[in-house]
Amino acid sequence: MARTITYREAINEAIAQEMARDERVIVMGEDNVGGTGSPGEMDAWGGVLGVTKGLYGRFPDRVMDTPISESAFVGAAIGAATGGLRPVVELMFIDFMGVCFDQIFNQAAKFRYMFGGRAVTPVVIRTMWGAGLRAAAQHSQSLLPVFTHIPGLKVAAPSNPYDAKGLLIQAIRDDDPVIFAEHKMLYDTSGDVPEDSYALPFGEADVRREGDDVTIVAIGRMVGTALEAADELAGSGISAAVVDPRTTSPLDLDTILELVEDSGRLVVVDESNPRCSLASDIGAQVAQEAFGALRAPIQLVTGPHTPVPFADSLEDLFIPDASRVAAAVKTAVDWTK
Amino acid sequence: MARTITYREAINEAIAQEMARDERVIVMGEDNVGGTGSPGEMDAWGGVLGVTKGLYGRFPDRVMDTPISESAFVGAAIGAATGGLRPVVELMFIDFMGVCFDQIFNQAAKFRYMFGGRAVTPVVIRTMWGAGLRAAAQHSQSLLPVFTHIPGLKVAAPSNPYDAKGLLIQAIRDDDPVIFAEHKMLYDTSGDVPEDSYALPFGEADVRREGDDVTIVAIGRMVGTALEAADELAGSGISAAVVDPRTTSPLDLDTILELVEDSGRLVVVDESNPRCSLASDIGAQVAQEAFGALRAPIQLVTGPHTPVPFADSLEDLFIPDASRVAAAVKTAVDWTK
Amino acid sequence: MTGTLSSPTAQELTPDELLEAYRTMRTIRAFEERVHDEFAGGDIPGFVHLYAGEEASATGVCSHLDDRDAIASTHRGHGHCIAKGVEVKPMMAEIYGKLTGSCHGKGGSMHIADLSKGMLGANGIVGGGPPLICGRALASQKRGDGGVGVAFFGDGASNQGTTLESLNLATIWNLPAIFVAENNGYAEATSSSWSVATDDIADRAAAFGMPGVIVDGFDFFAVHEAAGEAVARARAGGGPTLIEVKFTRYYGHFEGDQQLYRADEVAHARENLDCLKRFRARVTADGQLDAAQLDRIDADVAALIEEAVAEAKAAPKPGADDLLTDVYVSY
Amino acid sequence: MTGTLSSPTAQELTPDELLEAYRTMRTIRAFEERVHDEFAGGDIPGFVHLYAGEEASATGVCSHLDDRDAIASTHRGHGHCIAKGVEVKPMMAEIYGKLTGSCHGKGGSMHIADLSKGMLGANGIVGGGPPLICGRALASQKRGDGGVGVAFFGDGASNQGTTLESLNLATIWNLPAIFVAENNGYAEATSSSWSVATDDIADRAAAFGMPGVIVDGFDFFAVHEAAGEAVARARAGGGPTLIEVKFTRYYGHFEGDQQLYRADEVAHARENLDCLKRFRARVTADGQLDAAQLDRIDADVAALIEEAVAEAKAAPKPGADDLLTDVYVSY
Ligand SMILES: Cc1ncc(C[n+]2csc(CCOP(=O)(O)OP(=O)(O)O)c2C)c(N)n1
Ligand SMILES: Cc1ncc(C[n+]2csc(CCOP(=O)(O)OP(=O)(O)O)c2C)c(N)n1
Ligand SMILES: [Mg+2]
Ligand SMILES: [Mg+2]
Repeated sequence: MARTITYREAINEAIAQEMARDERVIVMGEDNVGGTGSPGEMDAWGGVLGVTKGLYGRFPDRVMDTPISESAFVGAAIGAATGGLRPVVELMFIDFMGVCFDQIFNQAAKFRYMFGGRAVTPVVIRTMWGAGLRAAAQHSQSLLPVFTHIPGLKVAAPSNPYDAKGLLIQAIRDDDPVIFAEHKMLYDTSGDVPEDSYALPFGEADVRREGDDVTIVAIGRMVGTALEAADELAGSGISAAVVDPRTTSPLDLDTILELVEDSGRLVVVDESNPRCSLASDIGAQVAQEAFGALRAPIQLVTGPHTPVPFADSLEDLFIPDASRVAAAVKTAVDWTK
Repeated sequence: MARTITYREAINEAIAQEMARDERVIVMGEDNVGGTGSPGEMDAWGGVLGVTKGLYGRFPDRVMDTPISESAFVGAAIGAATGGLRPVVELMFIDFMGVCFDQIFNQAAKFRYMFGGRAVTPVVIRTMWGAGLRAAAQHSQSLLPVFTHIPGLKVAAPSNPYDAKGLLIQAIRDDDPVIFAEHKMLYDTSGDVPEDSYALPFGEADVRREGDDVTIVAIGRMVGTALEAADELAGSGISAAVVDPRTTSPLDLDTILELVEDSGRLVVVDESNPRCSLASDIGAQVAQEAFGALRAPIQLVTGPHTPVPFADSLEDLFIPDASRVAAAVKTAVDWTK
Repeated sequence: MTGTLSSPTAQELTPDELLEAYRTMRTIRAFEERVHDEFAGGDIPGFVHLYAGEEASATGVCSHLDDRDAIASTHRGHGHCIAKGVEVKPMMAEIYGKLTGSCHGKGGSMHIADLSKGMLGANGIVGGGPPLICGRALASQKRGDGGVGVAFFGDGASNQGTTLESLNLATIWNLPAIFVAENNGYAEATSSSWSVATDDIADRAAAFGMPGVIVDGFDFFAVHEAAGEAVARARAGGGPTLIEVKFTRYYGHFEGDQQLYRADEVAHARENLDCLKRFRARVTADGQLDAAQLDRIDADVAALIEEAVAEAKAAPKPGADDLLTDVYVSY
Repeated sequence: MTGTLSSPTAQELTPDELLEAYRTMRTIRAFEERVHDEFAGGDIPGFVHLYAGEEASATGVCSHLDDRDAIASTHRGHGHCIAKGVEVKPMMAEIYGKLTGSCHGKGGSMHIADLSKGMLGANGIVGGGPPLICGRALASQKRGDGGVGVAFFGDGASNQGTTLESLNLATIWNLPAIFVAENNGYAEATSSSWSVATDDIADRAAAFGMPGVIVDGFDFFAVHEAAGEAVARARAGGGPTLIEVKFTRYYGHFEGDQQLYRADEVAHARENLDCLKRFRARVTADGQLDAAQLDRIDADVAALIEEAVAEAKAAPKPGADDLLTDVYVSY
């Protein structure tokens, strides 16, 4: 149990274990093998950041490269899911959704409802999200709010290696379409991950830190940022709870509400752009459901209403950091009518 | 001034007046003429619901049919906008965004920022949104939250013929990319519309009804629903203000905050799906900025977290109606800690 | 390898198979004509696109398919449903938005589906089907069950990127997929002679490394033969085919369309080209079937449609309990 | 109308034009090699895709273009920028994320643009450019200014629906557009011989009703001639052309790529096929230019790049005031 691996390795292991367990699981994406048709080695890439590396060697018939035709191959994964396979398809960067969103939100997400409950579409769409890699406006977005908005999709956004493995195994076993959002800045982070296979249920938030004065809800990479802020705040005598919803759809609102009932203060940290974001989503639901408990204005900590800038100096300002989170907490704690 | 025309006519007139005023304005979309290459009449359709009918006759060189290639022709409109034209392009149903979203959100919306302020992209994307026409899951969505989420886009959603004309004229004159969202259930509604050309500024909410007890913010067709509810509520002695933001991006938050400062109660009515919606967006911003004034939980009145169903019996339950709005108002008014 | 097949005799059909094909085409025709009338009467809500005139395509193709095989359809999907074996009564109920419908009234005309029959749904998105069918073909390929996937799409859809990408994908994955471009001359009001930059849609096959063929879509036998070859090739691991089927739709783009964009080509087609008339003439002239057999089918079908409409009208609508179900398997 | 052009002599270039072409190619090469080194040194953030080896394409095409004309580029955009006249110093500063960059540091390598030069931007989305270029071509067509639009895209992008749709649109609108498929054999690690279902990308031209031509992308003169014909046809209202340019990229897909998927084809290309070497050999053998003239250009360019890097490194970064600007013209 005390084995430490990276987030990248945890994802790879989850896929490998599910492929070994269930031969209906197939993997496809641009260069998920890497090298198809090329004169050199196969498995030359294993995905653009090496996440699927090695799977081809173990499962050569079930790991496939694709052309750069996201509508066709994401759609094919969806079609294959209706036909009895359990595809894990990669949309390399979540930013590329715009060339294939129809297959995801009008097809996969709606089949079951449109067809009166008679479709099952167990597809997993792995995709890389988030800012921080100096990858600029078209390779750094969150876009999780867009997917979370769509009924029929589930959205998982693991914040650490343990969750990454357990949530991905659940995603592959799940009978509904799942957007599995991997934060690109977390791939090299490490943590304890059991070797055995395990699935983490969707819709169960993880209270990463207990605290009485304020409840911080944070998504993805922001969980680490919130924990950092909570440590800082402890120094000033402020006790902050940090909750990681782990899946944004379904959302474990109950856990959040319970904590807010006690703390009376909510800070939501979401690196997405602010409008119609997860921060506003969670904030508004709490303002509706736990208003009586609230003792201070809800604090929304998000990226600004701008594309993600390239320059490191700007990108670092774009992404919420621990000091912004701590400042928001202080605003809430210090607030008097 | 006492001339009454429909929402459809108001839109048509806005385009015609701008085309007459500015020869850089061009119109394109699937069957926006209708009949290209066909043996019968040209201008046989004027758009699927006749909105652009007659424009081809007046401006034959500037109204164009397109193939069913939304990425190519929406992208072409965007490219043409960077090249000095002012295209008004139609994405027939907003639900079709999934086959061309990249051109909208990664190209048009981001050019100015990515290029350091050196691009101007004056494109208008007209599109039809909303439920009610028994058009089922792929032709009835709102999706306004998705567009509102994206920095670099402006989003207008007129609720009546007067606003439709004035906002569309502004959209065409505006130097930024604008999503002009026409609610399909409003096309046949009528109202007073001046014959002369006029532009309504973006980001200025319209307080459609004054009221002290509660502030109802409603979008698009829901403005009418909210007004109906307010009438009903007046009968029970509850005085409700109704605000129409008219544009969701930019959003006139100041007007909303001012009203809430007085009323202490907010109900947001948005037919979109609930998660990361406009309702939650406005609700959360108010919970952050006007918390001190709030006397009751914010009430979010939205469609459910389901696709839009086909059967009239179900679709009528999907769409918020006046009684649901009134019930939400009563919840807020009756609330005690 | 683009060519035009004239009406073939090569592939012989048994009398039972001929009767079955005729029944399918007649059922589609009768279904669509009735829906047309009912729509005009104001009883059917929403957007309805009729397949009348195009029956030979769905029928000629699907007559080669069995339970292993899947099809994806379009907004004009009733014919594909019927040809793939979806039951007529639940279909009619679906169009009326009733609880007894194929989709419990949640889908309507544009989304009728029956996955148990390998019918992946009518589709409200032009070009929505071809990617999905690549996936069905892939699933069959991986399983090695010999199944094929068929994507029906229109001339308008042949300009949609999703369709074009799928052609390439199918070839490089060597999928058992068949792409049936139903060219009825129009996408809404726009002529395919204008919107498609080549003379024929089948010309695009070469650009994606697969055989392309053009068939007379009023001729069941022509479609049947071309589809037979394509299906056989696909089942044998020979990869995809593009079949362009040319014909005319008998009604407007959707119900309510005034059709100012076209002349009287429909009258001409109904009179001289109609697939049912031609089928009847040929099989009776050959002496393969006699007219009475066909008349009996006509009568059976008429009765079936009558019942279907009556039952659909009488059926209950879905209610409040149904609104929130069927979004997820579990949530 | 697909064919292969051998190195032409038909279109004569003046010595000044030749010097200009050489300077452009040399500038691109020197820029890319320096960026390669700087990236290895850890000074350049983000994703960087180098154009070295492909210089003859951007240069051969853009040598026909003027201020009326626009180009759209790809993630591998530095060469297109330089060939279309974007200044090297702001480009270098942009790659370093500096305030003095072409985009004030907001874009970076993947988004360098200069609309004042008709350079519509490098693009992080594969297939993002062709639709935009249809629009630029349309604007020129409507204005009647004789301008053309050129979309550069890779072999991988030739499978993207956005690209394929654009080919069709350009033909049916008869746009003055040129589509330059830069086939360097790979999309990331994936071979174009696998991912493109036809032998040549140019084969797709016929499927969209336009002429298609294949040129040796190491040969400036071949590209120049093919592009000249295409541009002349487009300016004259003759519609679009697809030009496939074949060559090898000298570096990895992006900086950091270990290139396990390929063999030593780069060494061979650098030695025997290189566009700069071939250009030099030809123009000096012909006696059109002498080596000293070219050497002077090499030296000038080296100095320019040196200065560009030094200035880029010394330049200030954008700061907090710049974060929220440039999202809208007004909001
Ligand atoms: C992506 C998308 N764009 C546009 C439409 C609107 N639309 C519905 S049917 C249709 C015409 C389709 O023409 P074609 O493919 O030839 O099929 P046909 O109607 O002739 O059977 C259009 C434009 C749509 N449903 N989806
Ligand atoms: C829509 C989209 N899909 C995938 C990618 C990731 N990606 C970036 S470059 C590239 C390969 C492009 O290959 P090609 O078009 O041949 O251009 P080359 O890199 O060879 O110049 C890929 C897959 C992307 N940026 N955008
Ligand atoms: Mg058609
Ligand atoms: Mg390439």
